[in-house]
Amino acid sequence: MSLDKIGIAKRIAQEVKSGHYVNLGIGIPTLVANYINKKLEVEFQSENGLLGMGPFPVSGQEDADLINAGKQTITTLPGASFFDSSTSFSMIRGQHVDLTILGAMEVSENGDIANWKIPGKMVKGMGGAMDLVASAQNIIVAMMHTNRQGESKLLKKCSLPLTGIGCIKKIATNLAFLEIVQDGFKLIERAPGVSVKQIVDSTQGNLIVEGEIPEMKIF
Amino acid sequence: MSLDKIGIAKRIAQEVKSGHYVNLGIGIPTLVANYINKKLEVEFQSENGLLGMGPFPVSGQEDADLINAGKQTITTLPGASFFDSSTSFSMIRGQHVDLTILGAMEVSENGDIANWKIPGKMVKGMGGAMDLVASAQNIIVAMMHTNRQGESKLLKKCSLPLTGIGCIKKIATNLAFLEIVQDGFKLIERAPGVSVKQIVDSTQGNLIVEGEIPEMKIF
Amino acid sequence: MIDKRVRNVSNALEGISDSMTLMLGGFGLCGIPENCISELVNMKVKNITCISNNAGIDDFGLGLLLKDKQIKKMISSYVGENNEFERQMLEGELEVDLIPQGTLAERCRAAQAGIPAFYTPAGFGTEVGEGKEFRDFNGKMHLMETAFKADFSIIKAWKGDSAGNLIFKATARNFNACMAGSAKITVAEVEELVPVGSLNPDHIHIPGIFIQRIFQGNKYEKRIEKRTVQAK
Amino acid sequence: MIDKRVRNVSNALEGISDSMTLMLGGFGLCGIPENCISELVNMKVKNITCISNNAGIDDFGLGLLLKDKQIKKMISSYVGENNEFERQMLEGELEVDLIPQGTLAERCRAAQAGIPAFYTPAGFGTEVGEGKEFRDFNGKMHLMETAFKADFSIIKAWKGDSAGNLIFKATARNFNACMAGSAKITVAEVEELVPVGSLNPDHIHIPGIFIQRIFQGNKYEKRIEKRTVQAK
Repeated sequence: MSLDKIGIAKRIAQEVKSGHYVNLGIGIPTLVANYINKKLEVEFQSENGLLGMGPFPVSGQEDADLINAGKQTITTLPGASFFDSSTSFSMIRGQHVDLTILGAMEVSENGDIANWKIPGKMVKGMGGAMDLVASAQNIIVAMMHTNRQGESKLLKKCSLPLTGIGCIKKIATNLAFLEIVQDGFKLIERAPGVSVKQIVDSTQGNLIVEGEIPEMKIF
Repeated sequence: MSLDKIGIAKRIAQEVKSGHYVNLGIGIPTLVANYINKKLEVEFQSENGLLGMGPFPVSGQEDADLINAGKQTITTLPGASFFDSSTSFSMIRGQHVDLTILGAMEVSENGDIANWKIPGKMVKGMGGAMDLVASAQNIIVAMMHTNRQGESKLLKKCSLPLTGIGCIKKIATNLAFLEIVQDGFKLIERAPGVSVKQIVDSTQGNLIVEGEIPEMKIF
Repeated sequence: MIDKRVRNVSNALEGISDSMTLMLGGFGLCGIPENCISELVNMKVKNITCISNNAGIDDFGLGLLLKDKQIKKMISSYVGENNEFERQMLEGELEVDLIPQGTLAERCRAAQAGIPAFYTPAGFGTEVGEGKEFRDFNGKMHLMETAFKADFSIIKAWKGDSAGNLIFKATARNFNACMAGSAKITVAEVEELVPVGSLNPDHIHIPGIFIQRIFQGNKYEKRIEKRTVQAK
Repeated sequence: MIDKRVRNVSNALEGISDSMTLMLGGFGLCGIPENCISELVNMKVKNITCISNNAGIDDFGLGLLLKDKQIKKMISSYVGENNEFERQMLEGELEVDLIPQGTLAERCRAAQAGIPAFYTPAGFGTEVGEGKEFRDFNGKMHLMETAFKADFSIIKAWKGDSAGNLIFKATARNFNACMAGSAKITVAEVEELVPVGSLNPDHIHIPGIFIQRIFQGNKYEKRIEKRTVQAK
């Protein structure tokens, strides 16, 4: 058994601390918002120009002028503010955003990340991802441990064009929660029901397994 | 006979064109606002964060939160806007302000200006003057032709610390209106009742006198 | 007050010709200058370089210009919502310069602010940094990025007055504010053009000095790209 | 919502100690953080470096810190209204770094925006440029200027909410907005602290993310430096 996307989102939600301004990328990261402890003081930043992002609107309340960075209609919470794109990236580049959660195609054992381009195939652009990974102090990658072909996405070296170098600190996958340390991927927790061997087999980069590896607690 | 400060301001006012955003320095430049043809579309920028500056308030209407760059209480005109200091200097550095009028202690024949410091004596600071002279396309200096000792302020080379280099295009003094060209100060107009000889005698830098020099028309 | 009003969209875009570089505001379809984009289609200008965060969708926004092959080059951060774009790019019909969104915004702002170049860490060590100057500040590598140069900047605001002062609504501010005054001529289209004096000077997002021409758009479709709602 | 409220000025300035670098907002006496300045006098912190456009007047604003010789160095653009300042500077008791106002504002904004350095033409060819890197862009010489580094930024707004969102009034915005988020800790004092949700998100000048601590000042004198009126 391994985690589904919601499970990954739930595990990442545990990393969010009170007082955090959080930027969520599209895909699994967006789901994280649903599982953060409601008692925490947290605000979501959307890089198209919104701080204090709320849930999706109820039908009939959609506003074309109010979207998130994924172009989805959204709402604001009390205390929200709007601003332009250069101010938004002042928040990001200036390290005012405390936590960045984003998806990845590949992560390497030294913390490089590739998530924006497959040459000759997918060229959608990096959006704000390069700014985020270049500046964020605290980045968590949310992704499947392997790709559709079953190949590891935790590599010695990324094969795809990079988004940023040496910037990733934590990774949550369907199989494990890992931290990137000096020598590679340090296994912190196993997904419920997943064995260390399964994680070892699914990790191409250097995996550090020290002592007993606890199982994640997903509520 | 030579111009007084009001006369200088009146002469400079003739240089203001419709559509101009104008930044006025303290002293004589401030007076220019009073003599601009009311039919022209002109807006005044104050670098502390105001566009659309109006006249001084009537007594009792002063607002401590509404001042100009000279720290004087002022008012706004319809269409005014407030902004922060970095936006204000975006207007100046980005050449959105069309005309800058400022005072000077010295101007040299190649367009250098000194107006911010007398070493060991007066050290008030440059304020916004260095930004203004470095970026403005169109700068008019308003000043007396000579200092209190009767020495020329239109020099071959400035003796005081510079505010900017090669930036001044036009000068209005109590004696004359001049333009700075390739080879020096070109005499354009004489102040009413002032002879060319008087101007020659009061100018240390290279003065170019070509043909008949008309007398200013000051209304 | 300096009156910036022009009669209509055609007067607003007067002077735009083939091979120019245009900046266009908006994020996705949010806050795009709809009326000006339609007019660019009508004008049939060709070979244009567009600086715009996104490239619209197949049948709206900049997608309309792509469809008619009016665009020679796109400078954007994300173009993922447009199939025709991806086709033209992969087949080499379209030049594309993909740059980080924050760098894009700041290069617009730098043009507005008269700052010819600045340093940012975004993209260092990636192909974005190839051929660019880099430099260590405080133990971290940064790329030198330069201000954009464009012939026209075309933006959209919610309300504007005759003096060119602009107010944006919600997240429709985005690149529209960064691009005001970032080109020789900035054209602003607004949903509502109000008389001078009706906007609170403290609420103005972009002072009129950054705007050369302003007009009220005929109509706004304001299409939603991804309508997402929650169960009631 | 992240609550940024602190009980009072003394909590707001907790952690400030001798030899720190402080940024202080305001232009002249307009928009200065009066309550924080009084508290700095009470705290008797010494040897501080102040980044502030002006230095107050002899008996108000930063003049109060100068009088008590709490300031080691001033980084300002214009200090002409303060006789004690001029005396201390000319007699070498005070270090002074005078820099162009636009450069001052942009170096604050650069710190806020994570831009370590930028280029500006201001000051090239003058003593401001001495010892600084310069470079030609588009045929014009520019100086490289770096972002400020400060321990605390202390600013004043008109209204603020518990989340740290700020709204300024008229020309009291000035450097206060540029300095928000330009130091490790930004303290905002406001004339009126309102509940979260009472400010229109489109009217907020500085989003709360740039502010770490906020409080409502006890009283505001708001002294006018040059009362100038016209004949009725």
